[in-house]
Amino acid sequence: MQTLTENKEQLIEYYRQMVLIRLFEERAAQLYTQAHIGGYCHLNVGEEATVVGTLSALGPEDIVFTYYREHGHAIALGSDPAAVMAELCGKQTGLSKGRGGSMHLFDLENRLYGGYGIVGGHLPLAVGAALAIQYRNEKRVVMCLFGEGATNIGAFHEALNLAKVYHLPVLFVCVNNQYAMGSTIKEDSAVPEVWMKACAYDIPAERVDGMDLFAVREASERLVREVRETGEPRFLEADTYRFRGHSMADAGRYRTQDEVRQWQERDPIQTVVRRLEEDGILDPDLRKRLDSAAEEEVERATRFALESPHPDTGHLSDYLYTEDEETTIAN
Amino acid sequence: MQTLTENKEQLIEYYRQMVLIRLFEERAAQLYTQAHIGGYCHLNVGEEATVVGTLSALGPEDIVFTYYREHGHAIALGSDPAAVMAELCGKQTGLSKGRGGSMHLFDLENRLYGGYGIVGGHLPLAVGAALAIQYRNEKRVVMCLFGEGATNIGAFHEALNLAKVYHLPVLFVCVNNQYAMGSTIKEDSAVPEVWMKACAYDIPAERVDGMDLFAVREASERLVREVRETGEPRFLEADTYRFRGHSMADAGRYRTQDEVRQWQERDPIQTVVRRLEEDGILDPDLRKRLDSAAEEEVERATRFALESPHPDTGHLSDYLYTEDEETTIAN
Amino acid sequence: MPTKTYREALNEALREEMHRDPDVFIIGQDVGKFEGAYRVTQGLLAEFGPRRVKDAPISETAITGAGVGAAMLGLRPVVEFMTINFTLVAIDQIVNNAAKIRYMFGGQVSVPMVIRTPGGGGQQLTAQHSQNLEHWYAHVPGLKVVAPSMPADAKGLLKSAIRDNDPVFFLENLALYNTKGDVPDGDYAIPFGKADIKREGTDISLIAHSRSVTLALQAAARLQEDGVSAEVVDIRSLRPLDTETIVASVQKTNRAMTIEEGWPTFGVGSEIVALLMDQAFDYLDAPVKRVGGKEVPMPYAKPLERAAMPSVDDIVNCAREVLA
Amino acid sequence: MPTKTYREALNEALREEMHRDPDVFIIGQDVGKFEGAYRVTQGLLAEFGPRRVKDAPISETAITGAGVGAAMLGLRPVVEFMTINFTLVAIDQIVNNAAKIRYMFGGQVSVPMVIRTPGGGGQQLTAQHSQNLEHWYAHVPGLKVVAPSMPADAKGLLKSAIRDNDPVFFLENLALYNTKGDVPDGDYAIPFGKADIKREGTDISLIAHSRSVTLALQAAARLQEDGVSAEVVDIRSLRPLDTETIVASVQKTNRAMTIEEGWPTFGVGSEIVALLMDQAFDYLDAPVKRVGGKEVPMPYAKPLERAAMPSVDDIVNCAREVLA
Ligand SMILES: Cc1ncc(C[n+]2csc(CCOP(=O)(O)OP(=O)(O)O)c2C)c(N)n1
Ligand SMILES: Cc1ncc(C[n+]2csc(CCOP(=O)(O)OP(=O)(O)O)c2C)c(N)n1
Ligand SMILES: [Mg+2]
Ligand SMILES: [Mg+2]
Repeated sequence: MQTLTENKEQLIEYYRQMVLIRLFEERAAQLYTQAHIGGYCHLNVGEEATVVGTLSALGPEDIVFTYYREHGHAIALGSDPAAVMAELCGKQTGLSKGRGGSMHLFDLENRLYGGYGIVGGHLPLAVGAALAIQYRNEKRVVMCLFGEGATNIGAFHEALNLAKVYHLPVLFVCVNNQYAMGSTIKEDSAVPEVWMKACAYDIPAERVDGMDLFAVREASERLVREVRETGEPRFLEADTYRFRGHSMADAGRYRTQDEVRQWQERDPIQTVVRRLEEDGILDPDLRKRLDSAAEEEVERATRFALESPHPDTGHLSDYLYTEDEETTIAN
Repeated sequence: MQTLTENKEQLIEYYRQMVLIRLFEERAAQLYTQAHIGGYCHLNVGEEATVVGTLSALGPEDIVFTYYREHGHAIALGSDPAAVMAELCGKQTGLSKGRGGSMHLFDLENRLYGGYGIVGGHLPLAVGAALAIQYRNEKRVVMCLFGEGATNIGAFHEALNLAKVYHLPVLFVCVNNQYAMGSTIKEDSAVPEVWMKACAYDIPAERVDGMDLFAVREASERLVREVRETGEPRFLEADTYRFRGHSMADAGRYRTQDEVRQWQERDPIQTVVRRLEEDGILDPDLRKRLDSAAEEEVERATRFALESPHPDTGHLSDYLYTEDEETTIAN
Repeated sequence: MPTKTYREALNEALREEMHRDPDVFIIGQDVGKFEGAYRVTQGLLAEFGPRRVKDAPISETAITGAGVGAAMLGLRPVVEFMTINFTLVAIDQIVNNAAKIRYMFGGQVSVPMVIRTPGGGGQQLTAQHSQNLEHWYAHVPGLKVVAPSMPADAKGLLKSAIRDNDPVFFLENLALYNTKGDVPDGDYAIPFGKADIKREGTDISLIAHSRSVTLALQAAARLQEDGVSAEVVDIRSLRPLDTETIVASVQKTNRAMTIEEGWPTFGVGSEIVALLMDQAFDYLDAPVKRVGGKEVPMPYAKPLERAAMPSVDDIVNCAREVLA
Repeated sequence: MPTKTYREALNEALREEMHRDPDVFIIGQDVGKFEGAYRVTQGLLAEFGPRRVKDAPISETAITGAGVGAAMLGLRPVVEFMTINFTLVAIDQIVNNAAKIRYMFGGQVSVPMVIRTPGGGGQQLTAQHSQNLEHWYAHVPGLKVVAPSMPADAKGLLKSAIRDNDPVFFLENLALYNTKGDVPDGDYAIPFGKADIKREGTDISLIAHSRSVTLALQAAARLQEDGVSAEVVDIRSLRPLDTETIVASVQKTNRAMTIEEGWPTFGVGSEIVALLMDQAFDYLDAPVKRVGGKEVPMPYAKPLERAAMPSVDDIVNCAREVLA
C-alpha cells in the first residue's frame, strides 16, 4: 500500500467527487425510469475510482476525450452537475445545450472535449488534439478514455499506432469494466490482458486495480507526468466493474448475481472510506456532512434540470454551421 | 543452411516458376508501356521467393486471398499465364473475364480467391473463408497475403483478432517489401518488426528472409502444417524488396539507386540458381532449357492475350447478380 | 393469421430459415448470449448453439468481411449490425467487397449474405445513432436493399433475403420492432423488387418506405376525413426499385409526394421524384413534393427530436399543398 | 491570366494558404516525400517541412480523425485521401465526427478542416478505385461539399475551403488533373454555394459537376452544330446547393438534363431533378432527364469501361430526346 502523498483537502475532494458521482448516477437512473431522461443512458456506478483517479491527475490545461459513459467524467472535470443533469434531461441549460444528451457531454471551459457514441471512434480525435498540441509546441496532455470493448475495433489500432509514430502526448486509458454489453473481454479479445495490446505499438503500458482510487490516482499521475515530459503516449488499463446494466435498458442476464455481489464487496467508495478513516482523514461526522452536501448538490442539480426549459424548436438548426452562428450574432 | 528435403523435380519446379514470374512481369511492364495494359499494374519482380515459397506450401484444397500485387501468385497457383496476361490486357479470355484487370485476378479452379485493391480490406474475407472451413469441419487452410503497409490499417487488427478468437485456420503472410508506395515501415509503424505485431493477437509469428526461397518455403510448409493440425492462425513475415516501382507509374525518387542495387545483389532467382547448382540439381544446360521454356511460355501468353478479343460491350452488365446469370442460362 | 410483432416476425424468419438450411448462420455483436441488442435473435443461441449463432467482438469490419468470405465459400451468413449507424465503420466491406466481388471476378463466385440492421430515429439516441442511410446502399449496383414496414413484410422479405444468392442489405427500424400485424405462418417469402399498395386511393400517392409507411397511413386516414382519398405506396424494395407499381399509382392519382425519415437532400425521395419526372411527367397535375427529416444531426431533447422528424402533420400539410 | 493545370492550381492554392496561415497543414499518405499519389502536393514538403506536410501510415480512420481533433483545437488540417474510394474506410469519422461535432455539442467547437480527394473513372482503375460518392457526403448536414471542374475553380474553391470554419469535402477528379485553364494569380477565393454558368444558352440546360462539366461543354458544342443553344450549369457546390442559379437557368431554357459520372440511381442528378420538380415544374416543357454511368462496378477492359462511363454521345442523344 503506497503512502498517500496528497494533502488532506485533496483526499477529501476525491471522496466528495466519488460520492457525488455515485449519487448523481443513482438519481439519473431514477429520472430515467420517470422518463425525464430518454435514449441511452450509461452510468458510472462502480467505476468511480477510475473516473476520479484518472482525471484528477490532469493539469488545468490538459484535455479529455471520452466515451458515452461519461457523466462522472464531466463532474470530475468540474462541470456543474446541474448542467450535466440538465443535459441528460434535454434542457437548453444543459452542458451541450440539450443537443447531445447523456452520451455527448462537452464542456469547453473544463476541457472536456466530448463524449462520443461510436465505440473507438474518438481515439483518432484525441490523437489529433495531441497533434495540435505538438504542432504548437505546448506541454499539454490529452487523456483519452474508452472501454475494453473498444480495443477490438480498427480505430483503436490506427490511433495507437499514429500516436506513437508521431510521438504525441496522449495517455490512453482503458476502463476495463469486464463487459462490453453482454460480452467479456476473454470472449472478444485474443489477448484479454488489455494493457498487453500496447505491445503492438511500443507504448509503455500498465494495469492498475480500478477499484482502488489511490492506485489509479498514483499510476495516472505518474503516467501523465511521463507523457508531459516525454511528449510520448502511454497506456493505462484500470480494471473495474459496472454495478448496473450496460445502459438503463439492460436486463443483465449474461452475468450472475453472485459475480455482481463479489465485485460490489470491493465498492471503490467503501475502499476510500476505509482508507481515509484509517489515516484519520475522514471521520463519520465529516463523512455525513460530505454525503449530505453531495445529496444536496444532486438535489439542486435535479431541480435545476427539471425546471430548465427545453430548447426552443425555433432553434432547431442552430449550431449546424459556424457561419450561421456568426450571422445570428451579427444580426 | 537447412538441407533441401524436396525432390529434384520440386526444386526445379520452383526455379521454373520464379523465372516464369520474372519474365512474365518484365513482359507485362513492356506491354504496359505499349499501352496494352492500363490502370494500376503492380509487379512481383524481386519478390519471387515470397510468392513461390509460400504458395508452394499449400495443399490442393487450400485457398488464397491476396492483394493487388498478385500476377505471380496466380501463376504459382497454377493459373494459365496466358489467362493472366489476357486479364492484364482486359480480354474476355482473361482470368476474370477482363472485368478485374491486374489487381483483381480470380481463379476458382486454382483456389485463388482474388486479388483486392483496398489495402487490408481482404484480410476479413480470408477470416470468413476460414470460418466456413471450420463450420464444415474441413481440414483446409486459408493463406492470406498482404504488404507490410497493410498492417497499419484497422482491418488488419480486427481480422487477426477475430481469427484468433474464433480459432480459425488462416496463415497470415506479410510480404514486407520495405515500402508502401514511398513510405517505409519504420516511418509508418510504431513496431517496424512486423511479425512482432502479432503479439497483440497471441498468434505465433515469425520472420523469414524473403529473398531466400528455401527459407520461405521451409517456414511456410511448417506453418501451413501447424495451421492445418491445430486449426489456429499463424503469422509469417517475409522480408523482400520490389526491384521496380510501386506500380508502373512510380518514379521511385524516395529511394536511392544504391539501395536498390544492394538488394538486387540478393536477387532471389540468383540465390536459387547458386544453391541448385551447388547441389548438382541445376546445370547451365538445364537452366538454359528451363529459361527458354519460360520465355516461350510468356511469348505464348502474350500472343494469346493480344489476339484475344475484348469483352463485348453488350455484356457490360453480365455477372452483376447471380439471378441474371441464371436467367441468361435458362433462356 | 396470427398477430405478431415486427420483431417476432423477424425472429420467426430467422428460426425457420436456420431450420431449413444448415448453411445459414448468424454473426454479430451480442446476438447470442445477450439475445440481440434489440432482441431480434432471442432464443436462437439456445436453439441452434454457438456454431450457428456467433457472438463477435466490436469489429464490424472483420465481422462483415468474414460474412463475405464465408458467403464466397457457399455459406449463408446473416450479419447483424446493432444499428445502421455502425455500418459506417464497415461500409468499405459492403460496398467494395460484398457488392463488387461477383462482377469484378467475372462471375466466378457469388456472395449470398444478408446484412440486417435497424435504422431510424425517435428514440432520443441522438446524432450518431439515429441515421437513415439505406439509400447509400441502394445506390450501389451489386447490392439489393429492402426495407419492410410491417411484420408480414419483415418475415417475407427476410426469408427471400436469406435465400437470395446475392448480398442483401435488410433495413429494419427501431420504432417498428414492437408494432403488430398479421403474419402468415410457415413458408412465406416475398419476392424482391415489388412495391406494395398498403392503402388504395385515387387522389394522391403517398410514397414511402420503412417506418414512414406507418406515418403515411396515418396521414391518409386524416386526409380521408377531408374527403381526400390517398393511396399509400410502400416502396419496400429500394434496389431493385419497382418502378412499375410506383408509376402506375401516380398515373392513376396524378399527384404524389414522398415521405422518408432521413434527410431529403440527396435522399430516397429525390430518386422517386426523378423516376416520376422521367416516367409519369405527363400524368402529373402538380409537382411531386418531398417530406423528410430536418437537415440537422439528430438532436437529443425530445421537442427538438420531434421537430426534426417528419410528422403526420407534415405529411398532411404537404399533401394539401400538392392537392391545392 | 496565366494558364495552369488543375493540378497546378490546387498546388498553388495549398502553397498560398500555407503561407498565409501558419495553422494550415497537410496530412495524408505519401503527401510528403512521394509528393502525393497524384502530385498535387508536389514541392510542399521541401518548402514547408515535415511539421506542415505530414506523411501518414495507411490508416485513413486515424488520419481523418486526427484531422478532426486537430481542427477542434483550432488548426486547419487539409487531409488528403489518395482517392475517394478510400474515404469509405474513414467515412464514420467524416459523417459521425466531422459533420456532427459542432451541432451535437451545442456549438461549443468548430471543425475547420478540408478533406481533399479525387474521384472518377476512366483510368482503368476498376471496381474498387473508380467511384463517385460525393453526393453521400452532400447528403450530410454539417458538411459542405464542392467539386470544381476547371483549374480556376479548383484554386478558388480550395482557398475558400481552407478558410471555411466548417468541414469541407473537396472533390477533385483524376481525369481533370492535367486539364488546363486560366487561373487568376494570388488571392482568388470563390464563395461556396454558387453554381456557375460555364456556357450560356437558351434551349436546354445541361447541369453537371466535376468532370461531367467538360463532357457537357463538348456536348453543347456538338448541339450547337445542330443549331441547339445549350446552357451548361456547373453545380460546383453540392452542399450548399445553389438552387437559385440552377432554377433560373431552367426557367430560361425550359428544358434540362443532368450529367454525372456516377450511377444515376440515388445519385446527384436525382436531387437536381427533384429540385426542378419542386421549383421549376411550371417552366418545364419536357421531363428532365438524367445521364450517368452504367449501373455496374467499373470494369477493367477499356471498351467496357468506356461503355460504362457517360459519353458526349450519351449526352447529345439524351438532349435530343429532351428537346424532341
Ligand atoms: C462501432 C460501434 N459498434 C457497436 C456499438 C454499440 N455499443 C455501444 S456500447 C458497446 C459496448 C462497449 O463496451 P466497452 O468498450 O467495454 O465500454 P463499456 O460500455 O463497457 O463502458 C457497444 C457494442 C457502438 N456504439 N459502436
Ligand atoms: C485503404 C487504402 N488506402 C490507400 C490505398 C492506396 N495504396 C495502394 S497500394 C498502397 C501501398 C501498400 O503498401 P504495402 O501494403 O506495403 O504493399 P506493397 O504495395 O508494398 O506490395 C497504397 C497506400 C489503398 N489501395 N487502400
Ligand atoms: Mg466494458
Ligand atoms: Mg510494401
